[in-house]
Parts: sequence; structure tokens; C-alpha cells
Amino acid sequence: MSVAKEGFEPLIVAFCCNWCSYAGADLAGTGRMPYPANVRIVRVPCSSRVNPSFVIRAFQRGADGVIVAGCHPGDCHYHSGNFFTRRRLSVLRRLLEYMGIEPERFQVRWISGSEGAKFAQVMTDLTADIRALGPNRKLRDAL
Amino acid sequence: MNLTEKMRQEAAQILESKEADLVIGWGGGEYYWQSPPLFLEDAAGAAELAFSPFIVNNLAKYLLEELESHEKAALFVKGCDTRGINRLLQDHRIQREAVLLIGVPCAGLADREKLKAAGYDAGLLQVERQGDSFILTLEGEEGAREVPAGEFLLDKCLECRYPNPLVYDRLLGEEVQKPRERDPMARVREVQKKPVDEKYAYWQEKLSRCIRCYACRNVCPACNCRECIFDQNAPRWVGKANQLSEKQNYNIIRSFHIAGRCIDCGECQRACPMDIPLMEINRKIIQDLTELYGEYEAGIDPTDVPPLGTYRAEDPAGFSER
Amino acid sequence: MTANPILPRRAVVEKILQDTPDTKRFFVTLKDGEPFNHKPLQCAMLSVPPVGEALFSITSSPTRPEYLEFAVKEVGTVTKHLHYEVQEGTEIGIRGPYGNGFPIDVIRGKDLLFIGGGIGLAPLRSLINYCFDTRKDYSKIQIIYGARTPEDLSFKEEIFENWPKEDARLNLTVDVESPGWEEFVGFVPTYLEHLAPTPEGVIAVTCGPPIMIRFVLQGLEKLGFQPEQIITTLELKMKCGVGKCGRCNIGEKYVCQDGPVFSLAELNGMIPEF
Amino acid sequence: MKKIDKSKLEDLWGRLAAEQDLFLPVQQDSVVNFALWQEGSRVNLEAVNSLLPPKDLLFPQSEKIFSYKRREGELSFEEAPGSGPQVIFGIRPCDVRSIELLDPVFFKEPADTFYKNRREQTTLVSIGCLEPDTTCFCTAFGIQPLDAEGADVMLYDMGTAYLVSPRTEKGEKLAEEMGELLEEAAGAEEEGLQQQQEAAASAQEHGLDLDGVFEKLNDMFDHCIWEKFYRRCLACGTCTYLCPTCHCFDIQDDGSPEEGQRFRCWDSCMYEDYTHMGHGHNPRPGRRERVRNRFMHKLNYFPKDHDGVYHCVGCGRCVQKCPVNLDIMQVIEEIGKEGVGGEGHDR
Repeated sequence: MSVAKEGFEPLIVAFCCNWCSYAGADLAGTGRMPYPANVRIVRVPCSSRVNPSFVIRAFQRGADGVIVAGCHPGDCHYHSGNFFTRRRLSVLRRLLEYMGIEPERFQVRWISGSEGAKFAQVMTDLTADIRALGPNRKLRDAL
Repeated sequence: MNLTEKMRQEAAQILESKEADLVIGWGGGEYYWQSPPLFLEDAAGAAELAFSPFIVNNLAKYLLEELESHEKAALFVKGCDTRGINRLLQDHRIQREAVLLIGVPCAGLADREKLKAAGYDAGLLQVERQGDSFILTLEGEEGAREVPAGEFLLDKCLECRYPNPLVYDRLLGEEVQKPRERDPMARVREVQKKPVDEKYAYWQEKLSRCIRCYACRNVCPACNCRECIFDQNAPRWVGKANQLSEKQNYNIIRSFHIAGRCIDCGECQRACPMDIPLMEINRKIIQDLTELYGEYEAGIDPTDVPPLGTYRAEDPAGFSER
Repeated sequence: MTANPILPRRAVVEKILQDTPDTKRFFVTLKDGEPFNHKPLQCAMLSVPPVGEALFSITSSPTRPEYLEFAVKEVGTVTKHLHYEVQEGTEIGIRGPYGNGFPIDVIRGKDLLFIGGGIGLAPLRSLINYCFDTRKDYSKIQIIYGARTPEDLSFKEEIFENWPKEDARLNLTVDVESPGWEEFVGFVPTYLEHLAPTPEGVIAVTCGPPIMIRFVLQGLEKLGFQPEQIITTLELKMKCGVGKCGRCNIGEKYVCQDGPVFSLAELNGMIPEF
Repeated sequence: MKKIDKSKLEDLWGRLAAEQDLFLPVQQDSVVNFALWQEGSRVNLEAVNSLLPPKDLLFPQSEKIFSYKRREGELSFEEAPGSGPQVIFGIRPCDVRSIELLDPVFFKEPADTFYKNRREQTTLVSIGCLEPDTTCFCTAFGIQPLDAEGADVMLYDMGTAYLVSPRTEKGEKLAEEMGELLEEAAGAEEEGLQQQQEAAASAQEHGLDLDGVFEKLNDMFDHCIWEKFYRRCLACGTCTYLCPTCHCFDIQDDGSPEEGQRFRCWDSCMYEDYTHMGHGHNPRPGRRERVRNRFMHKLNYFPKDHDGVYHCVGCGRCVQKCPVNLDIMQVIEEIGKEGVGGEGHDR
């Protein structure tokens, strides 16, 4: 199931918190720090807005990898949102692995608004990891 | 006086004295293994109550609707059931004053499937608990047979840690001593050991059986949302098509929604008509929450906060924080 | 193999008119050019993938086949999609016609009394125009129609321009006083009581919000109408339209096939679950 | 009569499966369900009833109706292709009857082409039940556990072999396919069958009495009996999904504005959403109304339209699997106890 295919371009869905990671993406853009076009950003008000259903839905609809990016712990615009995210998505990540999803396919990262370079790096690394894993067939709708 | 008589007496007295305007208990059925939930508003109905080793239903779930039309409900509760009561209290879905809890110590309930597998189903009229045995009343000449109870207990009862009610207003009978006979996490560890693709195949086989009857959700005392996301049409969170991805979606999210709130009662798995080992998913979450954020058992203390409802700044993360 | 009854035909929304603040009218033609062959008070299932299908009464009369016309109030997902996503020229799917339609034979030669409220005029309109187009078959025609405000009156060109020219009595009402409104003010059942039509030789046909229908039925009975003289139409959730998917049953009747048109006499014999 | 030795069944299945889709009861964990036969399938012909009824093979839990495409504004529909011939092997007489009860629903004009197409290409090979389960009550509906009237081929379990009795043209054709795998049965076996049949005929019918139930229900819509039963109901769909005669469905779209599909899928009258309308009204808003509707449909509404035939075959699946023991047999008994016009008629 995890065989890389020739010319495979992974589809990656990135849920980015409005205040930090989305700003980080912006900075990467304005700073001309390239990151792969495979990444599709969905802007969310806070990483804690990411319902586990969003992650499952993304895989169902064809994502090869999903990443949730939020402010560093302690820097949440809403004071504590990302602390909840940390607990919640830590559990989800382990659960998905238990259900047979390669852990590389679902990532969580803290990226601040000033970390444009980190944003580009994380996305580049993730894309490379997923490319190596190959297309995701698990949890996918069979349309 | 046996437990059936005690239950009837208690119920009749509660209704006569108007201590509560509803009693929820268990009745008898056509078959030895039936123990349908029973709703009494009238003391005369108390004679329909019946205690048996099949009183498996957690009556707490009914409080959500019944308390809309009743002032105070009395209900019979086993140890596992009281964790459900605590859950509902913790979620502010019921008020403690609105319930009268009659505790029933429980040394474990019988599993019809195990009796059936041992050839005891046809002609079996009644099963009674006596010490460490079940006394089987059989049709025909033999009359009765004594079998070791341990061999015929529900799996979930073998794994039970709370045979006695944790919260009650009255207790019927004596508290029981019952050691946990099986490690509930053993299966989780076994599944966990499999390589990732084997895990996927394992769950694919189990979950492909799901027919989405939602019995697991409807029976669960932790599933008490006023409107469940799986019932919403706009947006629709889970499609209705009978395909694996929707079944995976449903089962993963259902169990995630009760993360930190699952009382480990095993009712979802018992209610599942398709024999899907749902507790292996729920317990995986219980295990991880404990590993990451410390020992926690839902439904023990109604005043605490479930682990996903709180945080500490120094929490570890289940992902790289670099 | 016979045609699949739940496969839609291709159709085009040719024209859209804003009818009232929350209702739009959709003028639809079939792409296959074949007729739709509906009867007054029948329905059609409109398809807007990927949102789905919903059942609507056909408001145009079969005697005016240029368009199949629907008046759609925004209430759920399909109607919302029709309101905001579908434009003139958008292709949609359509299947039907469904339902028993109106028992025309029962009303030939009779006096007709139509009582409508709000969007409930939509199904009645197909029958009203049908009767005007075959006017000689009927005796007197009276239409009582009301809405919350003058703005909420449906089919304004019909009630203010076309129908006044017909050989019929038209009585309009709105629930609350409004500037410039010179007709009756009051609920439809109140107006009915006030007008007090006599029941002899009359068939009354009513459609509107459930609460209005309830009081209109009571009012008609008070005026001496017999249950056989009163005809109404029901609305239940439907999916297949062909009497199989189960949900639109009232007892053993399936509204999509056995209804939606029932006389009060028939309704009185059915279980009260609608 | 012909017979087939049980040792030759694997060969038989291989042969049948080469010609058409072959479905038979297959064991997975504790569950036995009809599944497509493959070499190595854990076939279980001993389990009296599959957990899920084989209705899924004629009326799948979800099935595509058509796919749609929107290209440059042009919307097109492509009907889902029809299915090919299939054999349902090992279906029990109650389930055969359930298909005969689904036929009039789906064949009624306008006929359901998906069901009709599948049904016409389906051959039913039924196995009689020597030892019904404790929850079986098919005889109460006049079903003979040993014989299924509607089967194309009837198999009789004679221990080491099955006697094979083709009943219809389709059945004859299938027997031909079986070819030399069939042998002439010995006289002793035919006698054995006769004994089985005699024993079955003299066996007591299930004590459940359906006499007058349909008629009594005509006046029991508002009866207090429903209060007694609905309250325990959890409003899950187990009874309806496990029922061989329940046939309600929903129609849904899945896809993008550009392309996707419309499918239909089983639905359950136990779900709130089932009759909930867009503007909020629900004619069956609570469990009380929904539980009543389910039993009324099985025992009154359907019989009203179908010569008094009940929409239940006594397979016992709902009795076994309802998590709160809402038992249709108990409901029938309670209805039977009520005198027409008696107490409890006005809630």
C-alpha cells in the first residue's frame, strides 16, 4: 500500500491557524521562500477549530497527507486554544496510527507568524515524506 | 427475600410514597436471556420487575428523555451503570436531586452466546446466580444443572473493576467482592503490536461489517449530545453510503467523541449486532490519555474535568514540537 | 427493460422570477422535448446534484405546456441551492409527474371554491388556470386567497391582472393592515367565515400552511360543507416518489402515489399522522 | 431424486461461481453473512440464519442510481449498469419468503428496475431447517422450515449429502450446471426425507397466535399498548437493518457540482431524520410514533394492501439482536390479548 509511484504528486491539506501559521505561510510567500505547490491551505481561526472530522474528511476526499499548524504553546491568540489542540490531536494521531494510518500522513506543528522559513521547511519536508510513502488509499472514498 | 422481591418492594414503596414519580428497572421476557427495561409509574406494576443475571441495560440513558416529563426518577443501577450516572451529572445533563439511585451490587452478568456455544440455549428456562455458580433450570427431566459462573460471564464483566455502585441512595443486598479477571488492555496491546498495514487490514475487516444502525451510539451513556453530528444534514459529516470510508469515519469519530468520557462499560460492543470489537478502539484512547496525561477513569468523580476538557502548560505532545 | 422510474430527465431552468421576498418561480423546459403529461396538483422531483432532489408541486396548468413552473420557498438544502446557485440557463434534472393529481371528473359542472394561503396558492394555481382554460365545464368559480402581507402574496400578475379578467369572484386578504391595502384584512379562515359561501353544489379546494388548513376545514364544515365536498392536498417528506422508499406513508397510503390530493372524507378515514 | 455429497460442495461452488456470482453464508469472527464465494471462504451452511438477511443481494445497502457530469453547463446522467446473474446458495425458507414479500413492493408499477433486474437473474438455492433456532417463529406465518415454496432449488440435509430438488426452470438450469456432481439418491435417503417431512408436519407449530392481530390493529392506533413498548426503544436501526422484509431507503447525492453520483441506501423508520421535513415538521416526531409505525406496518398497513399477508417471516433476527429486548413476538401476543374496542383504546 505504501509504494511510491513514478511522478506521484501528493495532495496535502494544511489547516493553518489564522494568527500564526497562516501568517507564517504569508511570510514564506512574501519572503520568496518556496514550498511545494502540493500544499492546499485551509485557514482556520485557531488550531483548536480543527475538528477530527476535518482530518478524516480530508483523507476521505483524497488527501495524501494532512497537517495542522498552530501557534506555539503559550502564544495562542485565544490564550489556550492550542493547549487543547495539543491534547486532542495527540490522541487523534495515536488513534489514527492504531487504525492503520501511517503516522507520517497526519502531522501537527507549531509555526509562528515570524517563522516563514520554518513554514516552508515543514511543508517541504512533509511533501517529501508523503511522496516517499506514495499515494494514500486508506480511509478514502471509493467513488 | 431474593433480589427480585427486594426490587419489587422497593419500587412499590417509592411509587406509593411518591418519593419519585417514575421507577426504571428491568422486567422479564419470553426467553431466559431477556431483561427489557421497564418503566413504572404505578406501584401495581412493580410485580413485573425481575432480577436475573441478564440485567445488562444501563438505565441511566433513559433519564435524558424521561426526566423531561417526570419530576424525579428512581432507577436501579449496577456498578458500571453508576459511572454512566456520574457522566450525565458531569455533563450537567441530569441533576442529582432528580434521581433516586437504588444500587445493585453485581458479581457479573451471564452471556447468552457463551451458554449457546456450550449447548445450553434450547430448553434453558432460567439462569440464576448462586455464589460462584449459575444454576441453569432446564426443560425436561434433568431439571437443573450447576455450572461455574466464570465460564459464562460476559467478557466485559470479566474485565470489570467496579462491581459495586459508586453512587447510590440505597443499596439492595451486600456489596460483592469480585477481582478483575482479565486485563482489558490486553487486546489493545495485541492490536497495537501489528505493523501499520496489518492494523489497517484488521480494522478494515471489522469495520466493513458496520451497518450503521447506531446502536453503539444510542446505548452509550457518554453519547448524550442533544443533536448528534451524525444526524445532521447540513453539513452532513458522514455520508450515508454503505462504503468502508464512511464506516471508518463514523467509528473513528464516534469513539473520539467519547474520548476521556467513555466509562468502559462495554455497552457499545454488547449492543453491536455485527460483533465489532468497539471497546478495542475506546480503550486505545483510554490507554493513550493515561500515558500522556495521567491516570483517569471517566464516571468516577462527577466533579472532575475529563482530560480533553483541560490542559497543563507542560503537557507532553504526541507529535514533534520542534 | 423498462425505464428506471427514479432516473431524472434533463431539463433547463429557462427563467427565474422573484415571486415574494422568500419565494422564487422557476420556469423549466425538458431537453428531450417530450411532454411531461401532468395533471393539476401533481408534483415533480427536481434534481440539483450534488445537493439532491426535492419534490415540488407543479404550479403551471397542463393546458399551458410552454413551461413547467415551480414556486419554491427557501426552507431546506435543495431549495437553498435552487435560490442561490441555480440561474437562468442552469441545467437540472426532473422526474415525475407524481401523485394522484386532482380528480377533475368530480368537479365538472360544479361551483368551485378555492381557498389558498401563502405559497399554498402554487398547487391550486395549476388547477385554477386549468379551470379557466376549460371554463365552460364549470359553473361559478370563487377564489379566496391571503398572505401575511401584500408583499407575500404569490403570483401577483395572476391575482391582480389575469384572474380579475376571468369570470370568477376573487377575494384577497392579508393578515395585517398595510399601507395601500384596500381589500380585507384578517386571516384566511376569518375571511371565509365573513364571506360565508353557501355549500350547495360547491366543491371547495384548499391548500396552505397546516394551521390555516385546519381552521379552513373547520370553517367549511361550520358553513355546512360535507366532507366529500372538501378537497385538500398534503405534504410529507418524500424521496422516491414511486411508493417504495416508505417515508411518506399515512397508514397504508403513500402520499406520493395515493395522494397528495385527498377529500376530507378520505382524510377522516385515515390515521391522523401527517 | 438426485443428491450431492457434501464432500463435493467445494467442486460445486467452484463450478457455479465460474458461471455467475455465487453468494453463500460465510463465517467471519462470530458472524455469518452471505458473501461472494472465493476459494478458501469459510462457508457455514449449518448456521440457521445469517446475521444479515440476504436482501442485500437484491436490494443492496447502498447502490448507485446514476453518475452525473456537468461539463460547460451541460448536465448529463449515466444510469448505473445492471448486474449479472447470481445464485444465493443456502438461503433459508424464511428468507425465501421475505423475498416473496419484497417482490410486490418493488414490482408494483412503476417497477423498481434495479431490484427487478437482480431478482430476475437470481437463482435461490434453499436449505431446509432441521433444527430451528429458539427464536425462530416462521411457522406462525405458515412457513415450513423444511420447504421453501419460492425456492428455485430446494436442498434437504441428509447428513453426508443433500437431496437436490429443482423447482423451477431456473432451478432445472442450475441442476444441469451441477452435471455429474449430482448422483441418483438411494431409496433409503428418499425415505429419510419422507420421515423428516412427516416429523416436521406433526411437529407443533409455534405457539404464537396471529389470528385477528391484523383486524384488531385497525382500531389500535391510539391504544395504550404502544406506551408499554416504545419507552425502552433506543431508536437505533438494528431491527430494521436486520429485518429481511424492511425495505425503506433514502436517496442521496455524493460528489462535486461537476461530477458525482446519486445513490440510494437503506434507511430506517426508527431514525428521527426519516420523516423530518425541511421546514421542521415531523409527522412521527418521537419514538412512540416511530415504534408504532414499524409494528403497524408489519402487522397492519402491509397486510391491508396485500391480502392480509403479514410483513414478517419470523426469522427472529430482531428478537435476538435488539439491545433492549423489544420483542415482536411479545408485541403480537399483547395485541392478541386485547379485545376489540376494549380497555386501553383511548389513551
